[in-house]
Amino acid sequence: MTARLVGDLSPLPAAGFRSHGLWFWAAMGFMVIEGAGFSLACAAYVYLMNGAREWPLDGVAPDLGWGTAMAVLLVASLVPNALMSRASRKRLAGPTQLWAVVVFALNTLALVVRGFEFLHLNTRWDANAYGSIVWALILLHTVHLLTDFIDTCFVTLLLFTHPIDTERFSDVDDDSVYWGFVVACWLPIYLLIYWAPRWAP
Amino acid sequence: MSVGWKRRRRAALMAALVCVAPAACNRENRNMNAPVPETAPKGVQVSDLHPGPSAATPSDPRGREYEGNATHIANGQRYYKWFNCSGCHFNGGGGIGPALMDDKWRYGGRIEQIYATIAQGRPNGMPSFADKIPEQQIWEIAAYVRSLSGNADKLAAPSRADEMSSIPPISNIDKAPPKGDPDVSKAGGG
Amino acid sequence: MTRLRGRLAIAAALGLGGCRGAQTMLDPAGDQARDIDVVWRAMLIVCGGMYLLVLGFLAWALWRARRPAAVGAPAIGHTPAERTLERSLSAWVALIVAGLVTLVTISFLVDRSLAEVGPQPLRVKVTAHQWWWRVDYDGSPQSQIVSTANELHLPLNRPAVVELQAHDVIHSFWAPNLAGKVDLIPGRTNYVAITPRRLGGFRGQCAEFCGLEHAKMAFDVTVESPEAFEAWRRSQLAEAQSPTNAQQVHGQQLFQTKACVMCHRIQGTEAGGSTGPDLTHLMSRRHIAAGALRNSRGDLAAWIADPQGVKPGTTMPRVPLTSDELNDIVAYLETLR
Amino acid sequence: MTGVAEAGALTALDADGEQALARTWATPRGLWGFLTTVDAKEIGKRYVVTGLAFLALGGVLALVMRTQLARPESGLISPDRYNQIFSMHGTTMMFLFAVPIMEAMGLYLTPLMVGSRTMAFPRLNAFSYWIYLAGGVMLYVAYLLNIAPEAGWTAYVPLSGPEYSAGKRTDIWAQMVTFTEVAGLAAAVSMATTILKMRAPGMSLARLPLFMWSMLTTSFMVMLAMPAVMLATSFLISDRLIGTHFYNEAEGGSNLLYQHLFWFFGHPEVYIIFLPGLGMVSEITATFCRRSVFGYPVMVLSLLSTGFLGFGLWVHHMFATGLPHLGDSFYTAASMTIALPAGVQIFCWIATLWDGKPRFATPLLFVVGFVITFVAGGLSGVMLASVPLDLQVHDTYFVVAHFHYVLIGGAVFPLLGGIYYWFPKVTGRMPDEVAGKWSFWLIFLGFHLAFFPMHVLGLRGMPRRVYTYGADMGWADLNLLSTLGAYLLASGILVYLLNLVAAARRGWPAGPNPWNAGGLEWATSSPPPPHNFGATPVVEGREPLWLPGEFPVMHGLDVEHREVLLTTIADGKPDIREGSPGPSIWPLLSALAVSLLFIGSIFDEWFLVWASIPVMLCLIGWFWPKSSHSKLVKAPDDKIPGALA
Repeated sequence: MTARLVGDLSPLPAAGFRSHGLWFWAAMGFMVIEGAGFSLACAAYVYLMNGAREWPLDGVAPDLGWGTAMAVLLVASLVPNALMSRASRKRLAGPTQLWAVVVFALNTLALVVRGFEFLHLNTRWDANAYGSIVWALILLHTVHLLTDFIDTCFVTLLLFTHPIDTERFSDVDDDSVYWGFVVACWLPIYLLIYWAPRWAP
Repeated sequence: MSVGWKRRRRAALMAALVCVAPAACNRENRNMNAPVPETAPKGVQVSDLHPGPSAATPSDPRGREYEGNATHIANGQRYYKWFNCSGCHFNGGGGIGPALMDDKWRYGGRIEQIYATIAQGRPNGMPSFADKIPEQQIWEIAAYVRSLSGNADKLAAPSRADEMSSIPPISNIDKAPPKGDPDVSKAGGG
Repeated sequence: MTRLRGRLAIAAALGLGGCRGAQTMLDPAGDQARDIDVVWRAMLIVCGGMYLLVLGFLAWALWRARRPAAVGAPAIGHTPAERTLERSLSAWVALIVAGLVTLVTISFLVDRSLAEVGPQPLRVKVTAHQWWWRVDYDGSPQSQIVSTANELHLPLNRPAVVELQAHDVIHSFWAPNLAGKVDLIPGRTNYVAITPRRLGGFRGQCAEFCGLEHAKMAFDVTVESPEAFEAWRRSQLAEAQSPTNAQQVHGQQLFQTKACVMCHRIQGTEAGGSTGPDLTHLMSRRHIAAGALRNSRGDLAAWIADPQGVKPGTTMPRVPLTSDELNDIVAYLETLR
Repeated sequence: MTGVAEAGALTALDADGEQALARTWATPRGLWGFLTTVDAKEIGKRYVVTGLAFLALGGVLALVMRTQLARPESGLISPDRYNQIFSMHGTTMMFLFAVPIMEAMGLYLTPLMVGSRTMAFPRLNAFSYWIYLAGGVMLYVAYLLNIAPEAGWTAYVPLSGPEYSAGKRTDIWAQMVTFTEVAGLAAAVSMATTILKMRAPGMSLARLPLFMWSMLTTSFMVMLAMPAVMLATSFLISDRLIGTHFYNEAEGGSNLLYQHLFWFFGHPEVYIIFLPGLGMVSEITATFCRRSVFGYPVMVLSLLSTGFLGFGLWVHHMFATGLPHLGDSFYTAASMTIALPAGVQIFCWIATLWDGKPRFATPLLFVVGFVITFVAGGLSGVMLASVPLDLQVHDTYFVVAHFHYVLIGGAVFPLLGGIYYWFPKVTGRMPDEVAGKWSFWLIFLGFHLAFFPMHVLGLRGMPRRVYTYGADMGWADLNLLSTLGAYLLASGILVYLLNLVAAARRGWPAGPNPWNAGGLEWATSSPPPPHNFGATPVVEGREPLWLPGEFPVMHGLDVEHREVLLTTIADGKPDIREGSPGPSIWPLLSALAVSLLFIGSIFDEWFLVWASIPVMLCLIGWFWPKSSHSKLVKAPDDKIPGALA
C-alpha cells in the first residue's frame, strides 16, 4: 500500500477557546474528579446525619453570619467572573486585565472570610463525627479555594508582565470556568453545613 | 548511567534504609513467639526519703522498648480498660485516683516507677496487682500510662480508642516531663 | 477438547456433589441452609447450562477453523453469515434475560422466606470478641441467664433467633450447615434465624477477617432433642460444684490468687471477671480456645501453660506457673462439669 | 534506539522531514533524558515493565501464602507475617499491578491507535508514572521495615482503626492508596482527552477502535470512582492520626460508612481492571480471525453499559452486614443485569471466531483461554449476586476463586495476549511462538489447577484470609492441589517473561505490520519513531489498513516545533494545531514534593501545611507559560474557534 496526499493542515489556527483547546479538558477532568469527591463527601455528611440521634451531635450549629457572607461573596463574584470571561474571549486586553484584578481581589476576600468561618464553626474536628465531617467538607472546599486563588493570581500577574496572546486569553477564560465550579461547589456545602442542622428534625 | 553513579546511589539508599530501620523496627515489631517470662524492674526508688546518699532509679532498658512499641501501648490501652483502671483514674484525667496526664508524679513518673506503683500498690486506695496481672501486661499498662502524658513515643501512641472521647488525642499531647522524679539531688516529692 | 474433559474429571474427582461434613453448605441440616441449597442447585443448573452453551459455541467455532484458511483480504463489512449471527445474538440475549429473570425470582423468593421466623423463637445473644464468642441464653429472672462461650445448644425443630453484637472489630457468625453468615458489627445489632432440622454436632467459624487469630475463632453448634436441651440448660444454670480433694482446693486457691480471677468468672466462687469466657461449666464444652484445641486434660494444660504457642497473639497472657501449680489448677478446672 | 522510519511505514514523510521531526520530538540522551522524558512511548514502556515487576513481587507473595496453606497447621510463617503477606499480595495486585498496567498499555497505544503524535498532557503522564513508582517503592520499603499493611487490601474499620491497628502499618497502606489513585487519575484525564480531542482526521466516534472505547470508558470510571477511595482512606488516616471520629460509632461515626465509600470505588475498580482487557480481546480477535469484530455497535453499547452499571451494584459486597434485605435484592437484580452486556460481548467474540478464519498464534490462544475462564468467573459472579447464596459463600474460598477467575481470566489473560500481540510494535522484534504456546498452556492449566479447587473449598466451608486450618476439616488435599497449581502458574508466567526478555534482544525483526492487522498503530515503523506519524493519517473506515486502495494522509503539521492536531469530538474534523510541551524536569520534582508531603504527613500532620509550599513552587514551575505557539509557527490569528470577536 502506498500513501496518497488528501489535504494540507497548515492553514489551521494554533489556539482555540474553551473546548477547542486542551487545557480546558484538563480543567474539565479535574472538575469531574473533584465533583465526584465533593458529592461523595456530601453523601457521607447526609449518611452520618441520618444515622445520628440529633444533629449536630453536641447541639451547637455554626453561626450563619460568615457562611452566608461567603455564599453572597462567591455568587456576587460570578458577575466580574463572567465579564472577565467575555472580555478574554473577545481578546480585549484592557477589560480582561481590569476584571481579572477584580476577580482576584474577590478571591482574596473570600479567603479572608473563610478564615473567619473557621472561627465560627463552633465545633472541633476531633469533638465527634459531626465536627469531623463539617471540617472535612470545609477543608475540601478551602483547598479548592486556595488552588484557584493561586491560579487566578498567577494568571492575573501574567496579564501584566507578559505580552498577551490568544493562549493567555484562553488561560484566563479557563480560569473563569474553574472559578465558576468552585462557586458551584460551595452552594450545596453551605446548605449542608449551615442549614441542615437547623432544618434537621 | 556510569557504574560509579549507580554504586553511589545504591550506597545512599542502603544508608537511608539502615538509619531508618532501627527506629521503625522497634516501634512495629510484634514478638509473636512465646515471650520470655518478664520480670519486674529492679532497684526502683519511689521516694527520696532514705538515709544517706543512694543512686537514682536505674533505667531498665525494657522500659524504652515498651514505651517505644506501638503494640505494647495498644495492649496497654486495652488492659487499662479491662482491669478497670478507668474505674478510679477515669480516662486519664483522674477522679477518685490521681490524674495520669499531668506532670505531677508523687511516686515517680518514669516507666519503672509506674510499674512499681502498679505492682506494689500505693496508700489511699491504689491496690497491688503484683500477682493479679502478669509482668508483661503491667509493663504494657505502664507504657500506656506514660503515653497519656505524652512521654511515650508519639508515633507509637494511638490517637484515640473506639469510645466516647473525653481526652484530646494522646498522639498529639505535647511532652510533659515528669516532675517529682525522686532523684537524689531534690528532697521531697513533686 | 482435552481441556474440557480434563476439567470435568477434576470436578468429579473432587466430589462436587453433596458430601458429609460438620462445616459445609453442601450438607444442609436447617431450614435456612436447605432453602439456600435450593438456590445453589438452581444456580448450578442455569449457570452450568449457560456455560456449556458458551463452551459448545466456542468449540464449534474452533472446529470450523480446521477448514482451509481462504487467502484474501480480511472481511470488513457485512459477511454472508452476518444475518444469521444477528438473529442468534438476539436469541442469545433473550436466553440470558430469561436465565437472569429466573435466578432473580428464585433468589428473591428464598430471600423472603429466610426473613420469616417461626413462632416463639428461642432467643440467644452472641457477642463476638477478638478471637472467641460469648454466648448468652435469655432467662426471665436475671438469675436464669446462661452464659457460656464458643458453643451453641439448639433444640431440634424449634426456631431460634441469634442476636449478634461485636465487642471490638467486625466478625461474621457462620454455621454453614444451618444458615447463611451475618456480620457482627460494633454499634449495630444484627439477627440470624436458625431452625435446626437434624440432630448432631456442627461447627461454625468467623468469616470476616478480624485480626491475628481470625483463623482460630470457631464455635460448636450442638442440636439436641428439646428434653436434652432443657437438661443441658438446667445444668448450666447450676453453680460450680465446690472442689473435693486437697489438690482441687489448692487449684481453686491458685485460680483466685493468680491472674485467672481478673478475667474469668466461675459462678458460686469469688471469680467474677467478665473480659474472658465464663468457665463455670468449662468441661461440658467439646472444644476450648474457640475451637483451637479439643477439651481434654492434656490440651487444657498445654493451653494454660503457653496460650501464645497455641494461638500467637491471643489476649490470654502467659501466667508463670510451676508444673505442680499447673497440675493443681487443671485438676480444679476438671471439676467444673 | 529511535531508528528513523524504515521503508514501508505508510505515514513516513520524505527522509529529511522524518529526520527533522525525529530531532524535534527526540528525548535527551542519558540520565537527564530518562528523568525528563515526556514521550508517551518511553513512559508507557517504563510503566508496563514496573507493573510486570510488581506482578512478579505479588506472585511471589502468593506462592508464600500457598506454601503456608499447602498443609494444615503448618508453622511456616507466623499469623502476623501471613496477615502482612496477604495484605501486601492484595494491595500489590490491585493497586500496583492491575490498574496501573492497564493504564500503561493505554498510555503507550492510545496515541498510535488514534493517529496522534503524542498524548494530550505529556508532562501529566510523566508525573503519573513518578507518583506511581514512589507509591510502590514506599510500600515495599515499608514491607522491609516491618511496617507493611496487615488489615487486608480492603482494611475494614474498626480493625484498621486507631484502637485495633497499632503503629504506622495501616497509615502506610492508606497513603499508598492515595499515591496510586493520584497516578491513576492523572493518566485517566490525559487518556480521555487524547481519545476525545486528538483523533486522526476522519476518525469519527463510530470508527474508534474498540480498545480505545474501553480505555475511554475506563478513564471516565477512574475519574468517578477513585475519589471515593481517596475520601475513605483520608478519613481513615485522619481518624488514626489526629483523632477525628468518622468511623467511631461511640461518637456518631459509622463503620459501614467506610465500607460504602470503599466499595463504591471497589466495584468500579474491578471493572476498571478488566474493561481494558475486553478491549484488547477485541483487537486480538479481529486481527487473528481476519475479520472485524462482529456487532461493533453492540460491543460499544456493552462497554458503556458495563461502565455505567458498575457504579450501581457495590452493595453486593455488603450483603452479610445486616442491611435490609429488600434493598439488597435491588442490588441482586443490578448485579445480575451486568451479566447481560458481558454475555453479549462473549457472543460477539465467538461469532467473530466462528465467521472468521482464526490463526492460532499465542495471542488468540490467550483469547480462547480468556473466554473459557472469564465466562466461568462471570457465572460464579451471578451466583454471588443472589443474596441468600452470597450469605453462604461470602468471604469464603468460593469468592477467592470467583475474583481470581474474573481478574486473572478477565484481565491478565488478555493482558498477556496483548503484550505478546503489540510486542513487535514496541520493540521491533517477534517473540518466539513455541515459547509463547508453552507459556500459555502452563499458565492456563496451572491457573485452573490452582483456582478451580478453591470453589469446592469455599463450598466446604473454608473462610478467606485464614493463616492455617485444622487437619480434621477435610481441606488439606484440595489446598495441596491448589498449591501445586499455583507453582505451575508461576512457572508459566516465568516462561512468558523470559520469552519476552530473550525476544527483546534476539527476536526476528518484525516489519511495521507483522500480523497484517488493521489498526492505525501498524501504519508506523516498529518501533515507532519519537513522533509516531510523520504525515497525519486520515481514517475512512474502522480497520484503516484493511481498506482497499492507497492510504490517505495529510501534510502541513510543523516539523521544527512540537505540534499536535486537535479534531472535533464527534466526527474528527481537523480543528486547531496546538503546541505540545517538550521534555521537562518539573513532573519529577512535583512528584518528589508530593511524595514528601504524603509520606511526611504520616509521621507529622504539619507536613500537610509546610510540604505544600514546595509542591506549589513545583506546580508554578510546571505551568510557567512558554512563548506563544501561534507566533512560533506563524499560524493565522484571525479566525480563532470559540472566540467572540
